[in-house]
Amino acid sequence: MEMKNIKKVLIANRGEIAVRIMRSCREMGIHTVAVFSDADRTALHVRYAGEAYHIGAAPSAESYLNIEKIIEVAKLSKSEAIHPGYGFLSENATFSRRCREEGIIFIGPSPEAIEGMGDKITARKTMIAAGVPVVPGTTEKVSTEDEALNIIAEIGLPVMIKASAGGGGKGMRLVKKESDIVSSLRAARSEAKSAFGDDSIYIEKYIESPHHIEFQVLADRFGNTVHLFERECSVQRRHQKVVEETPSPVMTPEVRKIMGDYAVAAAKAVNYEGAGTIEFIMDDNLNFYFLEMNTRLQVEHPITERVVGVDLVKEQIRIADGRALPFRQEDLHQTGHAIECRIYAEDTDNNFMPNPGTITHITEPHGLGIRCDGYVYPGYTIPIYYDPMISKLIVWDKSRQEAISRMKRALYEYKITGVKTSIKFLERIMDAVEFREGRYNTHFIENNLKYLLSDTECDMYCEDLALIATYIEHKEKIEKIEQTISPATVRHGSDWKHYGRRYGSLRL
Amino acid sequence: MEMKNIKKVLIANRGEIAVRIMRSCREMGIHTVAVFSDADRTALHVRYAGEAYHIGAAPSAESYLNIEKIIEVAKLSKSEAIHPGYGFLSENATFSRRCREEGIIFIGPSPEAIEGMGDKITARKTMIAAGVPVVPGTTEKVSTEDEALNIIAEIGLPVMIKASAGGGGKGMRLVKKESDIVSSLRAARSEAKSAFGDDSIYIEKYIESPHHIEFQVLADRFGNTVHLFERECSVQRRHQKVVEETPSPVMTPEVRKIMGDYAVAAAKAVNYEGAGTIEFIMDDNLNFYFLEMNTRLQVEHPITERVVGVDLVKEQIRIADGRALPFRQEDLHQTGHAIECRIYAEDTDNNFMPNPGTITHITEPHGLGIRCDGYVYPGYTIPIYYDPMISKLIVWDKSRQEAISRMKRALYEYKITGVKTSIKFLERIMDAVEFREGRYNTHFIENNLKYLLSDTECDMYCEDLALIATYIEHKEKIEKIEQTISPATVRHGSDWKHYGRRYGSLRL
Amino acid sequence: MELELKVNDRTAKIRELKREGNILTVAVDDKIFEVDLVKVGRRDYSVLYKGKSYNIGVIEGREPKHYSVNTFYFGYDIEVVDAETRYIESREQAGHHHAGSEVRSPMPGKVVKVLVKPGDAVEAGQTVVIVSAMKMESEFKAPKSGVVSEVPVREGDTVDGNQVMVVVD
Amino acid sequence: MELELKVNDRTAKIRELKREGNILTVAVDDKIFEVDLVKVGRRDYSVLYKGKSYNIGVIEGREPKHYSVNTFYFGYDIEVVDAETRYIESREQAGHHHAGSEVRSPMPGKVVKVLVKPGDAVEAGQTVVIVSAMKMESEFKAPKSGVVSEVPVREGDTVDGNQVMVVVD
Repeated sequence: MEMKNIKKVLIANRGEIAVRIMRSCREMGIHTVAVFSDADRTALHVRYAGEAYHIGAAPSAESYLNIEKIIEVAKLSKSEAIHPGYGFLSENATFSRRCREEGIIFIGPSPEAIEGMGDKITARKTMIAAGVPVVPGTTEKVSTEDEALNIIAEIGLPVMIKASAGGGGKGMRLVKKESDIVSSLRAARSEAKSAFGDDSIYIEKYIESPHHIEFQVLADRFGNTVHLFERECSVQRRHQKVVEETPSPVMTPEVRKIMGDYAVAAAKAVNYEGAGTIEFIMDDNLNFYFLEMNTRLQVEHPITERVVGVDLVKEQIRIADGRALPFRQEDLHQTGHAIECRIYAEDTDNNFMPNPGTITHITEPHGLGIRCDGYVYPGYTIPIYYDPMISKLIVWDKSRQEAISRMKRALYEYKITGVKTSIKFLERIMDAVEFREGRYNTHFIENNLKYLLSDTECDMYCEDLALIATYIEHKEKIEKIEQTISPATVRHGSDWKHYGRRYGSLRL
Repeated sequence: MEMKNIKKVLIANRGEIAVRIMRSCREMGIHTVAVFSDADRTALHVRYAGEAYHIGAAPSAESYLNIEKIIEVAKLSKSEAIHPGYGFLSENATFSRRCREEGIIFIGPSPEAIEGMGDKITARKTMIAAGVPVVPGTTEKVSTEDEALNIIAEIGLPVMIKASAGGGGKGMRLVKKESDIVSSLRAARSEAKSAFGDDSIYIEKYIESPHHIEFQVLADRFGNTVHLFERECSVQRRHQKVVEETPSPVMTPEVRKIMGDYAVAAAKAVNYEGAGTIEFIMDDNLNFYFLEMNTRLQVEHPITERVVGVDLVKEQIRIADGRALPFRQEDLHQTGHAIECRIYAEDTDNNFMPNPGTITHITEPHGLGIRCDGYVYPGYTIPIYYDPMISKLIVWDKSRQEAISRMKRALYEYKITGVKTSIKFLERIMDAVEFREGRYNTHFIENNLKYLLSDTECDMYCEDLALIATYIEHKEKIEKIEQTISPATVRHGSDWKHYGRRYGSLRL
Repeated sequence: MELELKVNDRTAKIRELKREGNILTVAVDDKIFEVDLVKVGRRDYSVLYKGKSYNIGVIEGREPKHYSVNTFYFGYDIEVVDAETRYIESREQAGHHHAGSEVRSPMPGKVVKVLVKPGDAVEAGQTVVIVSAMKMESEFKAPKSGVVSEVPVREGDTVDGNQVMVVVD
Repeated sequence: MELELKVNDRTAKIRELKREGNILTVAVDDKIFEVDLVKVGRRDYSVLYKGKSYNIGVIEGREPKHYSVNTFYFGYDIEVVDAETRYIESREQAGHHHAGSEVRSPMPGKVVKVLVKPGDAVEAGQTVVIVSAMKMESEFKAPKSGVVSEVPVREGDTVDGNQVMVVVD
């Protein structure tokens, strides 16, 4: 099925998502154009693409966020469309608008939809009008302290204070005690001011033991909107998702149906077009509230792809090409269970400090029910400027228990050397009782941190065998140096010095 | 779900299938035992297993076919069960019987079922008795030339002469012309004699433009037998399957239902237990005939796993553990389309000559809908003693056309250096009109060989850019040698000689 | 050849006694091991011992004669102890060396703030430099109280892993 | 540095004219290329030329100064032509060398049958040795008529790729 309008797509992104988008383009016979910063000349997305253009310096603001430069490259390369991926410019209304002005297809929603959902207060109002339940709290931006105090008195503690323009946990404060209200308010506003240049905030009822559950939606320009069921994203660390799964272990068919209908209503309320995600917060009694809409592809979209059997990137491109959705709500079903683990380059034992560096070796998991979406390769140096995510490991199996077993097997096979990764930590998550039993909420990692950071066991011989292997490695290295210095050479004093230098540095 | 009897499994095999079986064992919490020959100390199955034991010299007859040695290791390692994989001892009734005698669970059918299906003539008789259609031809072994001539006169040309004890194309002759009958008969018998020590043959009607279609079956010991639909295996070269897909592009729902019922009847006729495959031959009018039963797992089982959503190895183990099948026929459905390509270490441009050697680099395909079951890794030397198959690449997508596009994308990503492979050849198959349109039979490769062996195009700059990259590689290698010889050293004549030697061999 | 290897608090003497093909007899201190050991790939060893199959990755560390060694999920930092190492250690114990008073970057990153200059008095735990890597900023603190003697990095510099950023005397 | 490289029937002179970072100006015969070239991994080059992205793998061949070079699916055998190569070639042309009269194994395998011995007269196309690899037997034939001068392999030997098995003079 050839596209009518889209023959070449510029991918305004990097890392695994750029490669993932190019894979779907290649399958659709669409040409791909990569853009790259100074730090990314050797990145896989540059190598994978049909064309590649340099767009600026390493810091994102000077490259991947440079709207005009990207549009210039789109025109130069005669790309009909731009896919923004996630992050960077994906939820930037100005970018979507500039594309429209320049006659380039933006593979994503209209600037109006992005703006309508981008501002949290506007989004809340729209949802209330559309009949979608929202967390009790303010419907207007709060700009003064008095106002905030009144509202908190009204909805009652605990509350969450959030930056109106925010995202990613910046400018957020949880208030549990009366005495913390004023200091938290000030801290949130000052953080919001410095992060987003806007100190207006809003206040919401804080949900205890919350589940983060989101619904995937797809909408075409002919008014067809469907949802592709939920994703459970409650395994988080500092508001960063770590593990996601679908179906949610706490979901019931009845609640799923209701939430799905609300998700579709939420998308329709902003005339949404493309792929998007409605995030809900849910308590232990399955009461749920609209949290926000992400007007882009999510990192965790592959679990939905596997369980529903739909390639979300292909659907995004088809919708942008002006086609109608090829399925209706009643055609979509969930089959089996999928889990995603995000592999980060980080030192989990050292406060999860990011760990960029050069990949010396990588063995990726394979076999039935495994998908591994990454972008690093042996010899590649992960730059210090961008996200620490190396890859996403997705597994599928008939049941949740089998999927967990498969994920454990896949993590066991996954070996990355050169940088520290979260693989061991993720394996511990798969073993944690609360996770295995499917009764966890967003406090899971925090509550289980000690268990999750403890070492896995090896048998009594491991250490001695490690010493033996190291002995052999070192011994053969020394022997190799000795061979390099030929008998004819070693007679001279200068060569012994040379030998000494080489032995001292031992880098062959 | 823990197993009742099976806690540890010895895998009496090597290569990708040994690794694939161990993956399922690991997911089930079952310990694994590898066995290896002299040629396989560094093989992945040895590294992947929990335990590993040496069983003999490189030639299969002295290791992987050594029944008593393998049973000895099973007892030594306290393995409750043995999985034979495919090939080697998988269809050896003596091995199945010896396991039974020793109280070891053989993960496969009874010796009686293997024998019943192993002898082609017996199998034909059993099938006729069970009402399963067979290719018109002899029901008794033919031992004299006169007898053979009478039978050929009766069923009419063309006919196929086959060795009664045969397999893998040995002792087979197609006869189209009256004048070739006698010479073909003699050739087939003499080949059968030397290959199997038995010159009895049988004769069948030869089906023009045949399709090779097989049905996967699973049967437990409680009389439950189901089929998991068909696999189309008509892309063959010299009776070796190259590409398989499911569903078959020529199948109709009506014929599928009838053939599935026959497949179940065929398995029941020999009281079959475990996983097996009923092979049929089908003509362009969808007339079909039983060909033979493979009483083991097939190489191409993953396409069924993907489309039906069942892990066949796990089911084999559960059945062997004494459990009932967890599903009935009506629970099983085909979803979407799967294709498998077999990647061989062979020089397709040089008469498909096998190409063992050392893998210097490998990049495997990843992403949505891709499964890659292999066993080689960088630095691994593929031995000369065994099968040239490196891996199997399996893709899934909603429709056949999309699955073909995905396979093309995956083959594009798949890079193996160090040995020659069939990857390029497979990509040409995906582009061939007959394949794309789904109208091909077992003559496909033969009929399209010229097209399939032709080169893919590169643009006008490729050659010059290849020269430039080689120039840089060689230049930097020379510069590296020059650096190694320090200024203090190069003053001496002996070192120039040394330099000359090293430059001459250029192996840094 | 005998080597002394240090892992955590243990220092072990390793010596090869015999080698026939892959079969290696090795003494680790006073314990004798007969293992089937073979190098597979560039950094991996496959070891069979008492029937069990072990995969051991031996990777050169960032400093010479240091190895990062992995068996399954268990990782060891192993150091070769030789004359040079002993010399450095003895110097360190004698107080001739900076070790312990240096602030090093644990990972590559970009220096976003340097809060001290040579000559400044600092207290143990005081933040002296801030490094940004992968969108996260990390603060690095003085390991002891004293006076800053060297600051070999400047704001805006990119640093490698294990690079000295501040020295406190 | 100028190098002569041979690909198929073409011999091209390559010379670097300028290099600034990854940006390389190179003359291939009389054609000038400005490419963005960078080595990624151990054997792979990423080349950007006129906006297009090329991946080129340069792998050392089985003989020195021979490279096996891949761009997408297209493979080239490239040879460095230098004084030594020219010398060998001139010797070959003068008939001093065995090339063309050797039977070499194209792949590793096991010699299952040697059908000739030194001194035997053979005809072009006559099978002289049979090698088995991966369950398949391949027959190798005399490249020309003549007399067998050397048979450096025996039945049961394993041979490497490109190993001389029979020489016909």
